[in-house]
Amino acid sequence: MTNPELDRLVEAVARRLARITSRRGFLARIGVALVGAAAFPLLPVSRASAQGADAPDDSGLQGTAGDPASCDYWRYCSIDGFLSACCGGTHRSCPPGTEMSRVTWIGTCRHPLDGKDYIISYNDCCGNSFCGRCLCNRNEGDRPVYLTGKSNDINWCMGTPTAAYNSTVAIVLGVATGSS
Amino acid sequence: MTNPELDRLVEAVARRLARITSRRGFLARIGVALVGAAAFPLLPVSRASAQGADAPDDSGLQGTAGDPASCDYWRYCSIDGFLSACCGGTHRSCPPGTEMSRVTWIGTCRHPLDGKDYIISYNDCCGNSFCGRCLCNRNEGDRPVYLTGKSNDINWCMGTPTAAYNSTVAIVLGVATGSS
Amino acid sequence: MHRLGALPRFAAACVAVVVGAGLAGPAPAAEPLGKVETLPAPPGRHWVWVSDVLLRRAALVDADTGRFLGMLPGGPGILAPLRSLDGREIYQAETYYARGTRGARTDLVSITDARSLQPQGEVVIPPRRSEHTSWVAGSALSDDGHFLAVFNLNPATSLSIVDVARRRFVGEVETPGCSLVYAAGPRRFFSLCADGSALVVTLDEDGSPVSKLHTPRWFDPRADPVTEKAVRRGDRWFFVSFEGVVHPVDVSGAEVHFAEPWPLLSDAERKESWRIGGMQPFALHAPSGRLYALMHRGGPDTHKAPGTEVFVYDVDRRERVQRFALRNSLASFVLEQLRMPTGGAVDWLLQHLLPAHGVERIAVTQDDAPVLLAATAFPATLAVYDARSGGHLRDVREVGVAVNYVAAP
Amino acid sequence: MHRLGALPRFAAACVAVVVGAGLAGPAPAAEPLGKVETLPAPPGRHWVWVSDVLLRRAALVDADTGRFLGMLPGGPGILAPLRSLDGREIYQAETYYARGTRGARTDLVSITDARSLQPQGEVVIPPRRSEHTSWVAGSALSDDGHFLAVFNLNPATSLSIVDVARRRFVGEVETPGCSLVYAAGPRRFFSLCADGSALVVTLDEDGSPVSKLHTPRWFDPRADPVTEKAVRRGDRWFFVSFEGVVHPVDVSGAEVHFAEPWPLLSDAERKESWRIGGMQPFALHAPSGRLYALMHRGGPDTHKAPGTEVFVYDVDRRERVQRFALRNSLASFVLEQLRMPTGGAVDWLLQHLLPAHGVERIAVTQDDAPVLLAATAFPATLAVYDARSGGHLRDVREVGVAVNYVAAP
Repeated sequence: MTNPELDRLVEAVARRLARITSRRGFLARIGVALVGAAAFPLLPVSRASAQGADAPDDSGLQGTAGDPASCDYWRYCSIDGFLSACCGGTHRSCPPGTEMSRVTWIGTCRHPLDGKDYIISYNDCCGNSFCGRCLCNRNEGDRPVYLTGKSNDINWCMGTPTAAYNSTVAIVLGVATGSS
Repeated sequence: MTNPELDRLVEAVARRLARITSRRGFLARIGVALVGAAAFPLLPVSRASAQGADAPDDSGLQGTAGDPASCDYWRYCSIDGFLSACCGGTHRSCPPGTEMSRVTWIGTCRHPLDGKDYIISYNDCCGNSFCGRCLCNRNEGDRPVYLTGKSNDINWCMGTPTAAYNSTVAIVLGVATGSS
Repeated sequence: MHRLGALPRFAAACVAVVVGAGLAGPAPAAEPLGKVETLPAPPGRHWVWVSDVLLRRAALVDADTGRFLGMLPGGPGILAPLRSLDGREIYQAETYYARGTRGARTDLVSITDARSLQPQGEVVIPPRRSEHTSWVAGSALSDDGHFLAVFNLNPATSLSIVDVARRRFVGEVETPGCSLVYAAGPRRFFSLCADGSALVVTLDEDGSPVSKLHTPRWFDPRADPVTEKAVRRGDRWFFVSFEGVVHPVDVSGAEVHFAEPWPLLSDAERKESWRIGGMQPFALHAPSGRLYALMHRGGPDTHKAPGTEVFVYDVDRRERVQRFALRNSLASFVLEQLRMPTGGAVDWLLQHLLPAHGVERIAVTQDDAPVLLAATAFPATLAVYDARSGGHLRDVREVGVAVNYVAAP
Repeated sequence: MHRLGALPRFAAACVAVVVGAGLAGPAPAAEPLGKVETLPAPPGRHWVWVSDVLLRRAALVDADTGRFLGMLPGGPGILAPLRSLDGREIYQAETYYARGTRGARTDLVSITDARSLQPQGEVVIPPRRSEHTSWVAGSALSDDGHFLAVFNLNPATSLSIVDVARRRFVGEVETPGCSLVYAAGPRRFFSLCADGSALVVTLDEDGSPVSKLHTPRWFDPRADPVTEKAVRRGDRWFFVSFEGVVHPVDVSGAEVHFAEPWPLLSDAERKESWRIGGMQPFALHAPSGRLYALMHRGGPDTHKAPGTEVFVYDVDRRERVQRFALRNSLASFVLEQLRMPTGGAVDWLLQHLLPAHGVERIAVTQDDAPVLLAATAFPATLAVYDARSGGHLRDVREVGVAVNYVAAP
């Protein structure tokens, strides 16, 4: 291969094809969308105490770790779905025309600056239509469907008037004391 | 570009990408499927006389012009849709689980061997689901929607219990005398 | 009631989650749960609809930022949202089957709140609305904003009239031999007829037809038919023929008037085989009278081929004032996958190496700093251009799967 | 009745068409109009279901020719057809909303004639069936063929029991803490429980539960959970853990029995980080007792990664008897677009140049000359291998858009 640009293009197209074949790719999105899944590994939050705890200040965060429209955003450590922030909502509110699910799973993410572990509620935004943007899939701790609360294969749009999945938010419930 | 194989691959992938962007590509298929269209240019069949005329013998045809699963098949000169022959049906019967539309448009195709012009009825197979295979689009003579019978933009699955489009057949009605 | 009935299950769910997490009870949230966004009013000047036939939704996109503002869901077929005159509601004709592709078919006009994008109501209409690939002129809102007309093809042609203010189906107006629907006055529509005339339907205050009149033939449907993909400037519609001749239709008066046709293409350009093409090949910026036309080089029967350039015309002076090339949308798509900026070496390489892939649909905003939207179905792309300079501003990422319609209301 | 109501419109249509064509009347056909195919019986041994989540249908494909035989439509979510014991009917759980993604939700079990693929009836069930990406074990047919069980998750877990012979919904059986459903006898099912046990539900002749018994814990859900993607050979189910340990479950007796677990991977293979992975990673050929397992090299949490090789085991001897590499499905897809044959220079180049893309789903037919199906969602590919030699036989062209399930009934 003696043409770097060409190599790069081939690799590019190949990567593009590979990407859409990956779990992060579009049809993965559809798959995800169809199951409206969110990955919520069971974490030691038994000593959680959220009373009075506020969400941390992200203003000091550098780069994508502070960007709610990026999969690298610190709150998304256990998410699997489209980012509401890319779909007309924010990282803690659902897009217009959807409804936030009440059934959810809870993860714990460490804030890059204050080093505390925060209890994150990943709620799906339900109804309307697939968002299809900004699929974010951090799949650690995924377990089989019969370990319901740990399975990102499951559509968590339950109890809402429709189980159609749109996107997912990441809401700070409080601080997980002692879990660090 | 000094690497022929690589060039070929690039061209290949590019063509592949180009293809799926063309009207013959997948999403064109979806588009077609959604409109269940069939291209039926208005042809001079006013002197049509089908009495006693049988479908011609294809046994002598060479290559794809004699293959009902190929877009090159002689009967498909004015078709736009998925070939029923690729979907569980044949060039003159619909796939299982569908229903043949009664509303249709009529084209005239010349048989490669006997040189006669045959009146072809392009009926859509309706219901079930998109076939999505063997899109065949020969777009000559397409006209705007208000020239209804000449427009391949229109979903011809009408009058059937469902307007969902599956595929299209090409049935010989008879010989178009004098139209050659 | 589904919602209410579900509440006990929420409780069960919380318990399940809590038990699973070993909590004694859900922690009170530092941030509120259940918040859903609403859109600001009035709508932004560069908010555009981008409909997707596979995702079955029309996305509301801010062309200035490329961000999604929300989505309007729909069923299979044409998804072409129409905004009420006061901007508070969105109307859309939709089709559903009780069992996906089988069972009872329901056609309806949905009414959606423009700020919450939550359904406000629906009006059921006869289950025969037309499906056609351009998605243009399938429905229209009367200029007084009271009546929505939906084109039916079955294959008998008619219009379903909906009183959107009173949320009721008024009735069906037969339009034998005439198709599609264009608004043409406070309570007036017209359809295009196979004989080259138009059928003008006028409604009374209740939405019932008071007159159905054929205009004289104003184009030759055999020699050079006009495409149905027309654009409007105030009281004037502009239809363009396959051969690129503009046919202005004036709907200001009691009678529809047809102004002098004029050509888009010079003999020299015809010799170069320039031709109009696309599924939404025209856009018009009313304030400036600029008509944008998708052009490509091709022979007869290429009237749907994607455009590689945009020719810009002044419809008052009836002459071309500008032309600019469009980016290769396929290259733009690959570039997006590369997460690379436009203008770089790889961009240049892609633009030149990949087969030229034109644009199928354009639309233009109506403000003083208009942007031109250029869309392709697949790969699904939406490019934003400065409508005055023709300069490329941005590509909207992850715009969808199969963009079948773009509108700049 | 819709059909009858439509007849006058057919007439109108014919007239319209005829007038349009300038005919005095439609010419009598040299070939019959309206013919629709039916499938031969019994079903071919290599007929397989390939479900597509975007096209919302399960295609019936002849793996020997790559030809489509027909399609079974469905709504959003899991499309996993089940064939009746006599092969005459097909059952499938489906979900629909009255308005696409909103309105009244209807879950049902559809009954389809296996030869005409025309709907024969439906049984409405509670609107809570589970959606999960693997589409495995979401529903099961009892071994006597009388009862279909559909797994509900909402998030309370239960089974909806349908008497498919009498076309009626029997009732809902709660399965607290236990999920999914596997057939385990004439009128017996079991579900997997979060504590590592199974819940065995036995029905009476009317389909009502006569017993709901928890088995002892037979695996450790914390240390090494079994995947829910199990395969069956007669009275024996084979579950495989994340770490590749086989847990046989014997359902022949009055009580479910758990045989000795055995490992799929040697220490050497573990050192090479070989691991099971995929959405349907296992297939079992009952007559020969061959277990096919999708394998890849990867770390923890890669239990869903596509497989690059198939390891073949003899479940009686509990040892691997074969292993073979799978073709790069991405390369196969590009090759299809090139319309080029396998085995050529370009094929070789693609296979080696494009990033290795494994297989997500496998299935094997149950005849004496079995074929192994290997599918990927996107690009949508279906490869057919000789299940005995591992040799690649063919790729099925244009198999779909997003293949989310493959079954060889």
